[in-house]
Amino acid sequence: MTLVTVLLVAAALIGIGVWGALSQQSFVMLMMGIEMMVNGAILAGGAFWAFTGGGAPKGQVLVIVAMAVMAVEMSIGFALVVAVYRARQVDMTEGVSSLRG
Amino acid sequence: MLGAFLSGLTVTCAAALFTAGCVILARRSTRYPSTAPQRVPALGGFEPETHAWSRFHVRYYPMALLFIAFEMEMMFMYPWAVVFVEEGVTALVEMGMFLAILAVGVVYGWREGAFRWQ
Amino acid sequence: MTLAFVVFAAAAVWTGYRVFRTDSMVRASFLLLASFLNVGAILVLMLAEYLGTALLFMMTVEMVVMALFMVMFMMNPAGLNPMEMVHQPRFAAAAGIGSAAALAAVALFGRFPANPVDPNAATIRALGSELLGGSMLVFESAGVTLLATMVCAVVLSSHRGRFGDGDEGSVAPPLEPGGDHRPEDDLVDDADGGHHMHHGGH
Amino acid sequence: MPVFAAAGVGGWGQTQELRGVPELRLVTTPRHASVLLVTGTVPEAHLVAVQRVHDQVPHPRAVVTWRAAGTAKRMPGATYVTGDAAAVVTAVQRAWSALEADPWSTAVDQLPDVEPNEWRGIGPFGQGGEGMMGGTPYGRPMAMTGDDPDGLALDELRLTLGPFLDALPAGLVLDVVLQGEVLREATLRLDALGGTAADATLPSEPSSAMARSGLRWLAHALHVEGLDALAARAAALASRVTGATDRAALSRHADALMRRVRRTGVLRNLHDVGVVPGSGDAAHRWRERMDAIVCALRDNQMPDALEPTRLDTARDLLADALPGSTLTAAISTIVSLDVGGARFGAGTLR
Amino acid sequence: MSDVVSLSPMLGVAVIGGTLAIGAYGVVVIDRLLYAAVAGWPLSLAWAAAQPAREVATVIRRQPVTTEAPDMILWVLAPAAYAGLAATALSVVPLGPGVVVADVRTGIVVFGAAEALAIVAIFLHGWAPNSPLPMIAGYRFVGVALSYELLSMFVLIAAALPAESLSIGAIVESQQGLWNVVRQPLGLPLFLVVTAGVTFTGPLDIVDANDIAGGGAAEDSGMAHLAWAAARAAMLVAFAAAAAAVFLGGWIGPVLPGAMWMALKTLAVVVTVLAGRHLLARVRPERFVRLAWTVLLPLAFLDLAIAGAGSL
Repeated sequence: MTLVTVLLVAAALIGIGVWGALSQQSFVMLMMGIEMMVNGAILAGGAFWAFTGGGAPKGQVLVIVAMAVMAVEMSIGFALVVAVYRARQVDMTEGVSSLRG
Repeated sequence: MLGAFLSGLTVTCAAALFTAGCVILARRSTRYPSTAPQRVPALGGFEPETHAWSRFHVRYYPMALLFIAFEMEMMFMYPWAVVFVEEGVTALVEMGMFLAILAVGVVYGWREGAFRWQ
Repeated sequence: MTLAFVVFAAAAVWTGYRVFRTDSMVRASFLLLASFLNVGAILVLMLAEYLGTALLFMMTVEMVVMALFMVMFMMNPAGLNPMEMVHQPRFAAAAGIGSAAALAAVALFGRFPANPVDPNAATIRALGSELLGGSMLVFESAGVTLLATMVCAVVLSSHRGRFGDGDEGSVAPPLEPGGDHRPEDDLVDDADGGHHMHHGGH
Repeated sequence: MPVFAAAGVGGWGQTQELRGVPELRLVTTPRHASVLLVTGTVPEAHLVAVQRVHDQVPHPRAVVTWRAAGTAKRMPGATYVTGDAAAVVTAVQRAWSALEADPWSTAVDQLPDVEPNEWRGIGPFGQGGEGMMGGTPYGRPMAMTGDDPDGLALDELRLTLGPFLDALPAGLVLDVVLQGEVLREATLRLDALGGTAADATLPSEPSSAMARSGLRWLAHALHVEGLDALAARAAALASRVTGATDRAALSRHADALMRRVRRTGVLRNLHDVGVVPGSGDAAHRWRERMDAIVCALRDNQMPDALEPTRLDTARDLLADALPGSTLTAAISTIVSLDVGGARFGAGTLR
Repeated sequence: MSDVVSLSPMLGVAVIGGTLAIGAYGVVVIDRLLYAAVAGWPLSLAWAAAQPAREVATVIRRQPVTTEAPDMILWVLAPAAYAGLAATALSVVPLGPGVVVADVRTGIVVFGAAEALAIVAIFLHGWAPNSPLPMIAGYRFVGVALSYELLSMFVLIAAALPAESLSIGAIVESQQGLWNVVRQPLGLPLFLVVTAGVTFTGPLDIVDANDIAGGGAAEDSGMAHLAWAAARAAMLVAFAAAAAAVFLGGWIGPVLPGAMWMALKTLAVVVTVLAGRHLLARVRPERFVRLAWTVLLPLAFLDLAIAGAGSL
């Protein structure tokens, strides 16, 4: 349970997140990938706070901000998915490529 | 401190495994296998045309999105509650501002009909 | 302690992997929830007990809402038919392994100061006074950001505003300004002209 | 003693009175029951439904039929009862003790053990489907999308809420198209109209007959709104209304019951739910009918508020009242309309 | 804080298991008695006490029927998770002076997490059988659950203000002079709404509701139904114990030993919630969502303000 092992686990989670986000076609699965990446980031933040930060409160604030980012991203992401589905009845990333200018 | 979490986790897993064990044991060791007419969903007599699992049109999705944003407030309030008595009035004023800002969001949602079944 | 860490870490990574491999959307979102629960447990093991438990209840609610939306918008939501909604799999796998390897390299070869947190420090009390003192700006700006998120989420998703339905008299704009070719027409080669969803996958 | 009551037309009123009997426990779904109670005449169209509900009761199970006519007579292995509620209780207890003695004597399935659609071995993994949405995975197709005024075209569930659904009265069949929890279309089937035999258990004297059928409706309505204990009290009161008894005591009990029902807030919940042209909202109908029951008992009148809604008029009322309402509001509307065939001897309604 | 030591895991399992079992049995007996009282039947304790035993005997031997294409893993996981969460919720609550299974410093956060995960368990229990009515019940419940969940967190945080700590043991200690039900009057009613919601008893019984033929439990039979009903009763005991600890002064009481006070107060809360089940009609889900956000949430803000002002 040293800093390096926790960071390796965080790296693995972020790797899975990247793989998931890039490989999936549907919006919602794309957001699952992003959530997985932020999950890895939170774990890395916690590890740095515990092993190198010496329990500095600013480290905890950073992790809470990361959770806030995840909440905001998810809320706005799903609002967008609803808006796009209402307009286009499609939720695949291909279907909406026509949005490009 | 970790011992407390350990005993909490042990108690949870014990209750969960006991319940799951009972249910799995009953399902495995039953003497009557479920036949086709028994497996039809209980709708009072007739069969459904399709599977129940479908793209269920949730009617409260704006409220759900509003809830995720509002939930973040809890994250900030727990530490505030611990140091409230120490910090005194400044803590009350700051949290008052924080709550007021988020209350504006709820009032806006209410006015836009986010809490009504869409 | 290290055994608990290994168990939680393995569970987090394996459920994370299973999230993108399973067919049923409800299972996918609750596998992601399981991954978050394990990360929360690891945070508690690292003595960040408030962060760990707060991650638990925060992510649980988010994963419930995610499950709602996934079942709403994904074709074949319950995985009764096999789900093959994947494009450019090899590139994605390469990118994933590449980024993981890069971060692992940073973890292995970076030299970080060793300054562990002492076990009986009042971490929550320190966090509380920090939120009200040093990083009070973060605290209040987060509040304003959340307000903006609430307004934006309601505007984008709610169909009915104060003044009645959102799409009364509004039609999706055509691709070229002034033209009448709308993007979804080339998507859907339907004969009957109705809102016919494009089925049958690929 | 968990009993699931499958009530045919004409037998529905008597089964609601069983809620007041402490020995029996009427359960809401066949899955929780050990004994299936079939009462009254089950029309030919509902034969398959009775057999399916019979098969859905888990083993070890038994069947008791009460004043059965028509198809219910042909339920194999059933014990017939023609007496009153006490006779039913003894029959259920006897059937139950027979089951406990020898669990293998459980009733055999009446429908063939055949999957709805052949699916094994079809499709890439033999799960019966092709591609993402096609085929009949595990025996049933998947729901298709339909438009919705909300702008999101999502899947719609086409269901037939059966004749023996616990919340629907008197063998009613409702074909429903659900988009999420909101009804898009709701049509009432009229095939139960044929079996409107007069209900023999009602007292001959018209005003107490009306009061008793009104109390039976109240028992079922309170059960559907989640107030099982008050439903049991109403059912016990209903079973005590016979032509000869002194009306003053009964009307006092009825008045006390109505006051307690008003205190539960059920009328506030039903406020402007199921607004039907001509008879206001569900709360209005409840209030009207509760007052009518008390005055029918006290001053021996025949208020027309206790007149059950005829099936065909109900179909037209519901055709435009239900679409757009949620499933809970729809069921509360149907229950508040007191739909159903004739309940008492005076001029069976065609 | 007093020298509170959390019990060793094995002893903890025994204590929590015993409390939940006796509590669940007590809940069923009290429910039968209240049912008989409101229904006007002759009140006999023997009949009510024998009911659970007889019912369990019949339910255990019944055949657990499956539906056509259920998600069997989730169907077994749901009651197991719900029972596990009842144990978690009870493990952070002090059952007597210094007797607590998991004395964590973030007690109410763990309790909030257990409540949030209970929403997941109940939704999964509705989703798993692949049958229309339970699925509708599960979705209906999530809408209502998201609306009342904030209330429980506001109310618990308000109770944590004078205690200056998130651990429920400290909250009980802080009520030495004055109980929270007096100091923060709005706290207990709002928490009872949440208790009724999580265990879907009383006016918030929209999951296993009678109007959709038993709702979430429409497809459960035999041991699956028994596990679900037992887990629900256990959750009611856990939440009642939490309400007693946080608002009614927990084990603080003049004469009787601490654990006895805790049992009496939990019994009082259980009787109140179950009385609500037989005396109040079921609410309309869409109306409760609006009511929770526009009326109960401002009341929770007010309760927080009162607690804040009171503990300065």
